[in-house]
Amino acid sequence: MEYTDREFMTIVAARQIKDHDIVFSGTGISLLAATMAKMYYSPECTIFYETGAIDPEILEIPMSVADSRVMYKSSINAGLFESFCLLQNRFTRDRIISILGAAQIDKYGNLNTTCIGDYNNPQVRFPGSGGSCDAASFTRYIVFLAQEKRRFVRKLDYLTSPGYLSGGESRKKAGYESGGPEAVVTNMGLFKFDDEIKEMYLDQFRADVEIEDIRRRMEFEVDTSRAREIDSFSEEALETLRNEVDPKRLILE
Amino acid sequence: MEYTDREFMTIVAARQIKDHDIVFSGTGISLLAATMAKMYYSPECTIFYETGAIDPEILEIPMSVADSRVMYKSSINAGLFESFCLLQNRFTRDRIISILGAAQIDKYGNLNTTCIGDYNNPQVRFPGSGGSCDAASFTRYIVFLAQEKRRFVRKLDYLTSPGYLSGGESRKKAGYESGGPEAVVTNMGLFKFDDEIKEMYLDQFRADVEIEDIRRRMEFEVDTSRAREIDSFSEEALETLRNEVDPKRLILE
Amino acid sequence: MKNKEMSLSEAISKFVKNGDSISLGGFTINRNPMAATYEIIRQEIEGLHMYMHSGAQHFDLLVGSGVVDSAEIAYGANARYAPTCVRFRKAVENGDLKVEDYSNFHMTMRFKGGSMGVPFLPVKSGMETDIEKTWGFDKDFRKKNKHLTEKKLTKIENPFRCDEGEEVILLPSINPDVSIIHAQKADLEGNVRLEGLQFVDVEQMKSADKVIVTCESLYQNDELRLESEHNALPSFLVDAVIRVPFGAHPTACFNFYDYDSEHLKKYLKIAQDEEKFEKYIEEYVLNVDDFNEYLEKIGTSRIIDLLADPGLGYSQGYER
Amino acid sequence: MKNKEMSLSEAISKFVKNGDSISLGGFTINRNPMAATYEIIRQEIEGLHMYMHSGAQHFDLLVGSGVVDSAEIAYGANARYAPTCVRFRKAVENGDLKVEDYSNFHMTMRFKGGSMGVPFLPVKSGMETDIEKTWGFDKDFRKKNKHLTEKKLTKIENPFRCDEGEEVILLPSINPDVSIIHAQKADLEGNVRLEGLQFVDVEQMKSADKVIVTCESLYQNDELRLESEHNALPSFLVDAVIRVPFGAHPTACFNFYDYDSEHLKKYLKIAQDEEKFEKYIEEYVLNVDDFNEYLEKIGTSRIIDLLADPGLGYSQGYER
Repeated sequence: MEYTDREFMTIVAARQIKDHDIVFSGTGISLLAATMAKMYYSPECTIFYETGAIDPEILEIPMSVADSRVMYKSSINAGLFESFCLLQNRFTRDRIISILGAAQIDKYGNLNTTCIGDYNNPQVRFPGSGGSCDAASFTRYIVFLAQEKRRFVRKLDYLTSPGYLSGGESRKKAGYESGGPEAVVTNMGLFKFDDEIKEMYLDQFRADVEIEDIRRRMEFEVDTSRAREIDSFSEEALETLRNEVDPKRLILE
Repeated sequence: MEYTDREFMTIVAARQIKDHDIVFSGTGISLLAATMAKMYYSPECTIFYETGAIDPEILEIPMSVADSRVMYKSSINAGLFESFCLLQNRFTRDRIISILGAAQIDKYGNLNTTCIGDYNNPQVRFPGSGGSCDAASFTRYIVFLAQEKRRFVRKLDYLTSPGYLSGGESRKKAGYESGGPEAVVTNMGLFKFDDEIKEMYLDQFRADVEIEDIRRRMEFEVDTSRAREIDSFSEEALETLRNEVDPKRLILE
Repeated sequence: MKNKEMSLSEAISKFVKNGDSISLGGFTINRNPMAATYEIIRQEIEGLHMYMHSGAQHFDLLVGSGVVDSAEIAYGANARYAPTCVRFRKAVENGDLKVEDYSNFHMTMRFKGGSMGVPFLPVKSGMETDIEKTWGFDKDFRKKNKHLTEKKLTKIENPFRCDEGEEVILLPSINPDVSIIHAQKADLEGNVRLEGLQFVDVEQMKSADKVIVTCESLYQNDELRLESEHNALPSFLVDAVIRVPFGAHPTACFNFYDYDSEHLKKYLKIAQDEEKFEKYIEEYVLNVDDFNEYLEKIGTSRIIDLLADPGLGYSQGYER
Repeated sequence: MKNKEMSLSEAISKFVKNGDSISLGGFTINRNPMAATYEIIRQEIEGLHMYMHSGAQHFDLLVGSGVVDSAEIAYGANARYAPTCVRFRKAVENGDLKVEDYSNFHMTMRFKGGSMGVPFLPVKSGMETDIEKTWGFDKDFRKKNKHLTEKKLTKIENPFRCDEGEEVILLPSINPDVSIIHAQKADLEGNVRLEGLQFVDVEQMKSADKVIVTCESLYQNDELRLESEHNALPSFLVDAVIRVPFGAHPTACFNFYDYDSEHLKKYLKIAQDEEKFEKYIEEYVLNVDDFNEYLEKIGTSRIIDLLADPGLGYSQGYER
């Protein structure tokens, strides 16, 4: 079965979503994964966009979390204030799982979406946090990145969104009452985080890649002792993604 | 021309309202005065209820700030949060004038609407602040009371709503950036506050009462050197109040 | 989609426990969740801690029936129908109810803070008043009551204008165990639409652990998903929806019916007398099986008088 | 009733001054007040300090045109139509634009705080991140810029749980000199109705000194006073209303039209090249007299393609 990296990543992430999860969706591939979860794996999940749209009927894939397509037949069309307050709310935050992208990640799942180089004189400027820092602060989250050495770095150029900070209890000590990174999805595999030391480890890898190859594409050391081949997915899942989720390949390309 | 105390007080208070004032209206006689101002003296004023209704078309006198009659054809039907934030908002607070009732007042215009006796073991319990403390904290305000010694007291049993606190600059020092008592309307006259020392003085008195009689009905000393007879009001004004504002005398009685 | 419809008696027994903290929607003469109030009394729930901004009919009945032990409030009156709520006044004067006073803005901000998930919100009203300085609950009581914070409130300097010594009050947020509101419209999933003024209902719902919504119309289809910018909160926050037409009587429900002036005036007299109050509770609450039986007592002709004129939202010209 | 209708050029020249702080409504591809953006560029206003949550087309054009000197932002991208806004990226990389970063929640709370009249609001996101620790504006710059507070933000212990050492961030509130939003509906008095998502528009308006509203439909009667629980703010907060149909193009306006994918894709390419960008600004902004002339350049057939399907709110099936 042939599939692209994006297709693979979308499906792997979508499978992390459970029925009754409330999914906080970012832009791009995150939108695809959330939509795929809802349309195929977990139809009872609720998709939630930071712009304030909750649980809409998605007839066409939205290009942004502010696309008018997220406003049709939603449970509520609110705004950013209401949406982020729900993330922070003590009765809802634990029910929410976010899907985020990043330019850089470190071994504790901290994310950079702001810049490369010095913040006040950057070589490359990225968009900035958007809602990423907030989702990472309050909820469990899944991250998407290409498996590249410049992305899996020892030290972030800028820490935009808090993962487990410096590991262990440091996230809790900083004042975060819940949440944290749960999974990292790349084109080559799936990483999770150790319950104790809160460091990233390789959980699953694509059948057609070498673990050594994954390690070479990371600046920091990663535990691979628990790694196993990733579960395959069905032709039906792939067809749903291609024919129903994004038939015009607006985000898949 | 014959009129009741309530009619007198309503009209005196209503005359304090200017066109383009935003009037924050409490319950009871305050509702009457605000409606009278809008229907007769200052049709360009905007009435604003703490429940969140702003500038409705009033076809029948509302019995409470939560009466459905304040929701018809308003500029907005919001809630208490929006309403009090408008009182506190730095661009709007100076445009607002509130009309409040009270059980007790002291010479600095501080109000008690909470209790008589010890707070934790009161002889008489009143409703409490409602929005009175907030309106008094943020905006200029007019107070209604009957001219009685037990109401004009040396020391409040409970300071619910801040006037000029202990006079002079004390209100400003406590952190209030604007507002304060502007007028006190009783069945016998109209009091204002000295610009410097912020103490209440008698500004106008009813033609048919003696100043001495007013003084006897107050526990504290009051400056009456600036007092003059109150401006008379027209038959037309009285008729508007009786025939249009509250034709069924729902609040006038 | 989870169907959240249940009977009122099931909702109350499932979500309101002895000793809970509770908050009820509405404001003085409008949209008090009265059917739910009667059901709480009927189920003989006790020891509640109540959070109230402007409490009126529902608050007075609960206090009068001994359901409430302690309350944090801003106001206890019902406009012309109770200059001070009578059973509330007597309970405070007798020492039967422990209260602590805030302002309406304070209570609103405390629900807002709870709904936002922050421990406190700042406010610039009430500095140097007795609302700041005088507590209703002492330190001992606060320690024993799980619904209370150590301090009633506190004050800090504005850290962004240190030189000026500007002080602001910080108010501790509220998260009620359960909030109950009466809405015009809801659907089986828990989408809720309020018409007219919202009062503090939305904040009360969003700050609560459990949310019960009684409503005039309960949609069986997805009508409320159209123009959903007018909905009050996401359906996943709601735990129970119950269709209870006239469920706010004798208070009003904008677009549906007016307040029942005659009933409120009658109640004001009855409430002055302990015995008469108890008879009232027996007649209208304890000796009826449910809210339909209550409405039978109110009678058809009164119900028809109160019906709102479409477009106006209230009953124009009716004798108040 | 004050009639607040005026022309767009009058509103901009009256309420937007050199050196002002400004905030524009909308979010990425939706409801950017583009007609107002073009008018600001056309009037050669300069030295603006901009407050932005998720800025996109309007933000990128203002930055690219040199209108903005400094900005406090959360995000500068336009979904698939600009992974990072191009002129924004280049301006930061070249040192032409000074920026300071917050998160979207932070910026939202800062507008909220400004609208509430409090000096700060607390938040529990971003502790120990570079958003907390790394400032874009140093102390000297802050002193000279009247729109900035002394500190970017600060942190305090939760005073209601002293024993636990729980820390929260305090964010300084924002009060822009002027906020501009594009709404679906308004009336001559300044009543405003937003359809679909509100983004941060309401907070941006309520926190501002002056408020300009462009809209698709401008009612000459009191239509918007019915069901006014759906209005965005009291009319007395609004200073100018202007009917500008398609005034958000090339971004979308729910219930009226979709975003113009082709135009946004074209712009993404153009923005990469300084010269091409300048030509774009000349062609679409400087060399047209007003927004109607701009729409002529877009052309009838595109306009028709974008028209929203009633009930859906967007243009179903159109080639994006």
